[in-house]
Formats: sequence, structure tokens, C-alpha cells
Amino acid sequence: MTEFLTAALGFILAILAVGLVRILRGPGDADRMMAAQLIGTSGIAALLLLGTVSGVSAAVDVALTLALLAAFTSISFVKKGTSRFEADLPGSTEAG
Amino acid sequence: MTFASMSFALALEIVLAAVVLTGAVWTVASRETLPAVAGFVAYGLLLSLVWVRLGAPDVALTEAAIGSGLTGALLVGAAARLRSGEEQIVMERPGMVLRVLATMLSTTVAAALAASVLLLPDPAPTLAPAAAENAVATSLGNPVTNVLMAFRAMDTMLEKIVLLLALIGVWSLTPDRFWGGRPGPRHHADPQGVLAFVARVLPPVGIIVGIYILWTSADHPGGAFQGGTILAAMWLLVMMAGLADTPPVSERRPRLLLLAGPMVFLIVGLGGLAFGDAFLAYPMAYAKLLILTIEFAMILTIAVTLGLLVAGPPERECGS
Amino acid sequence: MSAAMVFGLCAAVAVGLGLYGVITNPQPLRKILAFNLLGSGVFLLFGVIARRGAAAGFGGDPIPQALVITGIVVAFSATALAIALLLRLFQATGSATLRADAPPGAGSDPSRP
Amino acid sequence: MSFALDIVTIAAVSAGAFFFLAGTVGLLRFPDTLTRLHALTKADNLGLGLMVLGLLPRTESLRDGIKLICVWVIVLLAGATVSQLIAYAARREGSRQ
Repeated sequence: MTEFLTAALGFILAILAVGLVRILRGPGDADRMMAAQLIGTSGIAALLLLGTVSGVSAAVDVALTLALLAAFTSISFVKKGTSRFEADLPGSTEAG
Repeated sequence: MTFASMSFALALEIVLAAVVLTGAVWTVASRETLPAVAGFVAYGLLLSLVWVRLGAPDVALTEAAIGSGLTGALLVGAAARLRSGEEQIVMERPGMVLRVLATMLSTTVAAALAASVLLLPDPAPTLAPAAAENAVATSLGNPVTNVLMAFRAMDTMLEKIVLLLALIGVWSLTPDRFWGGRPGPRHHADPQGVLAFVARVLPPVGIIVGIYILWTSADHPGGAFQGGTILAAMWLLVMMAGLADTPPVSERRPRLLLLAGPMVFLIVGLGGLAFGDAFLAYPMAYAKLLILTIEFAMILTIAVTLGLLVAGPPERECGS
Repeated sequence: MSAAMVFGLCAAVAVGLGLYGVITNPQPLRKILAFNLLGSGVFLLFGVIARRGAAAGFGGDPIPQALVITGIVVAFSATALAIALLLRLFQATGSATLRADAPPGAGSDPSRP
Repeated sequence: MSFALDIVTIAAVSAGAFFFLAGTVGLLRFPDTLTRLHALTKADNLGLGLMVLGLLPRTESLRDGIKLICVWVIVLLAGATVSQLIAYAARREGSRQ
């Protein structure tokens, strides 16, 4: 079982590396933000698998923290990264 | 453990290290700043995986919360503001000679470090048995909390004061006419929009998780910094969605909160001097109670300090 | 070759990369980033030493681990201060360059009415 | 019993990995921003969800199980928000060109 989960973990890390390449190449800001989101999600999945494989049950707490902080960071990434679209003007952040 | 599963685990570690270094290379090599920052955040996220693998979930929590999350938000904000000045600086790339010299220097340093890692003494020196032996004194089950709050409590207290000093340094960069005003821009968002929605739904969950991380730190990985960082992030999210404004730095309440943690720490420390053996010596019967009191005062102080550090110096007058 | 060894080498490379970035990158924000990279490499070395000292039923020596936690918080404070300084420089001169002979930019200083 | 749980783990984690793969391939190959966004959300919702489902039988206590599910719910919420914001930014970028 550990072997299977380790293999799954390696696979998720590969996905994460692809996400990294995507941010590197772009081309648009939107693609980069999507890639950042993919990295966050796959990072959390990798952390959960790693916790199970390594027998560190506190990894779930780390994943919880990471989920909250990744949410915060990607929201500020999207908001600040789109500031050239004047996202800070009243009512302009959402389509409504 | 069989040999096959050993090498399987080793392969995993090599893959993990390779992905971590990809993030690091790209943080340095990327031409644009915002992707470099995104790379750094990804690097921090992967680093917390490494910390879990190294058997240090306490550090993994700190890295996930502060090292990657909050630093990332800080850097993203700065990168977005500096964007207009970027083109000009890209022109002034360093010369060939400097780059070759820098490559040689950093390769030498990396090689020396690698050599010293390979030549580390065996068996490794460790203070773990000493930490386990003295754990009785505090009746806390988490050795890292023991070190931070009891054995090396002085470091932790001074670290809080460093945080406070950094905030004073940031505030002292305020332009004269905004002194005492509110930090950061006033964010506006559609109150019915998705950002306002998530800023209403996520913070209650975040507050519970933050307090849980503190509460569990007595016997499991966690602590006041990690919990406080989550609280700070939730506060910043609410401000980013325009549901609340940053407090003016001249207001009394946030200032009291900024001082609460270090003051409680100092009072307990001086109490140790008066009633116990030394500064910060906890009487054995009250050790756990005192440590938890300090940590609860700390989590509020840390949340407010970190939030205000990310918000930056005041740049508006109180009314605007 | 153990886990600690793999991550120890990884830490050495991270320190080298960070050092290279600090020296060669002209943008101050990128220097701050690279400096953080360098610092995280040093923290990782501490983690490797902690892992090698695993004993008494702990996954690692708790003393280096606690030192790293303190270090991460202090690094964050320093980063926040550095970024505030940089943004103030940008506000005051209109450019974020460290060159002394830089031409004054078109930025407006809000402290000047 | 434990054999059945192993099957659940293997099936759910494999399915989760498949959706991660699908999301990534979509992110790389789909023609425009909105379709790529559509592909990405599969990784968020189903990929991580199935992984969590697969790891549930491996948890040591009920508390860990609840925390696992919380992780998924938080990621769902954040993913939905970020996707909306990206889609909106992409639409404005498109209309300006």
C-alpha cells in the first residue's frame, strides 16, 4: 500500500512541476494564475499523501493551514495581479 | 523495511528535492517579477513538504503559514506596485565579468556546504534526550513547544520584540502628512460579489483552525505563531474584500493588542525573578498554565502585528 | 545516501542559487526574494542536522527545529521592513533602483504637497 | 474488511490522480482561457475530493477524518472564488483587445 501511495505522490509532484512550467511560460497573466491555483491544490494533495506515507499524522494540520493560506495568497495574487484592470474600483471586482 | 521500499522512498525524496530546486531556480532566473514571486510561493509550499518528510511538522506549519503564505502576499503586493518601474531596471543587467564571478562564488559556497553535509559527524550530536528528560517540568507533550516556551523562552520573547521593532520601522517610513493615518489603500468590492462572499465564509473557519493550532500545540505540532498567522491572513482577507478598513495606527486598541503579548511575557518573566529562581523560571506547579496564558496573549499580538506588517505604513488620512 | 543527505544537498544548492540571485539581480525586490531563498536554504540545513539527531522517540532534535521557527519569523520581519523601505524609495524617487546615479523618475512624493 | 478498504483507497486515489492529469492536460492543451479554467476546476474539485475520499480509510481517528474533509471544503471554496476572479479578469482582458 505504501508503494502505491508513494507512486501516486510522485505522480502528483510531476503534475505540480508541469504547473511550474506553465507559470514560467505564461503567456498570459490568467494562465499564470490558473497554474498557481493548480500548484496550490496539487501541493495540498501531495502533502496529504506524504503525511500518510511518512506516518506523520500532523500533516493534516499542515494541510489545513496550507489550504487557508493558499486561499488567501491566491486571492491576493489574482486581485493584485489584475490591478491593471483597476480591480480596486467600486463594484469592478466582480461581474455582479 | 525491505531494500526495495527503501530505494522507493529514496527515489521519492530525490524527486521532491528536484521539484523544490526547480522552484528555486526559477525564482532566481525568471525575467519578470510577478512569476518569480509565484515561483517563490510554490517553492515555500514544496519546502513544507520537505519539512514533513524531515519529521518536523512544527516547522512545516510555520513554513506553510509565514514562509510561503504571508511572505507571498507581501511580495505579490510589492511586485504589483513596482510594476511601472520595472522596464527601466531590466536594462541595467550586470556585466559578464560580475556574473562569472558571482557564479564562481556561489558554486564554491554551495560546494563547501555540500561537502560539510557529507562530512557531518557520525553519530550525530543531539539534545533530544535532554529535551525529553526535562519535559516533566512543563507537562507539555510537544518538545518544540517546550523548547520555544520554556527552555529557550528568552529567544522567543526577544523574537516578539523583533516583530514589534520591525513594525515600528515600517511605520516610521510614513510620509509626514499621513502620520497616524490608515495603512494601505481602501479596498472596494461589490458587497454581493464572490470576494465579499468568501471573505464572510472563510474567516470563521480560519479563526477556528487558528485557535485549534494553538490549542493543540501543548501536545501536538502547532503554536502561537502558526495560529496567529492564520488569524492575520483572515483579517487581511476581510480588509481586501472591503468589508472592513485598516485601523488608523494612532488608535489605542490595536496598539494595546500589539503590546499585550510581550507585556504578559515580560510580567511572567519578572514574576519568575521575584518568586522563582531566575528570569522566566516558571514554578513547576503552574508551568503549563503560565505557558498557555502567554501563548493566548501572544496569538492576538501576533495576528495584529503580522496583519499590520503586511498592510504597510499609513498612506491615507484617518477620514479617507 | 539517506533522506537527510538528499535534502542537505538540496539546501546547499538553494543557498548557492540565493547567493547568485542576491549578487546579480539588479531589482531590489528580486534581491529580497533571493535573500529569502538563501535563508530558507540555511534553515533547511538546520532541519537536516535536526533530523540526524532524531532520538528519544522524537522525529528530530527539537532544539534546531525551534531555532528554525524563530528564524522564519525573524526573516519575515526583516522582509516586511525591507519591502516597506523599497516601496518608500519608489514613492520618493519614482524608480526602484539602487544605482546612485539614477535619473530622477516621474514619481510623486506624497509627503511633498 | 481491511482488504475492502484498501480497494477503496486504491480506486479513489487512482481516480483522483486521473482527474489531476485531466486538469493539467486541459490547462496545457485547451485553446482559450475559459476552457482551460473549466479543465482546471476538475483538478480542484474532483481530483482533491477523490484523494481525500481515498485517504479517509487510512486516518487514525475521527478527528483526522473531519480535518481531511475540512481541507477539501476550504480548497473548494477558494478554488471557486479564484476561478470566478480569473474568469472576470480574462473577460475584461479579452474585451479590451
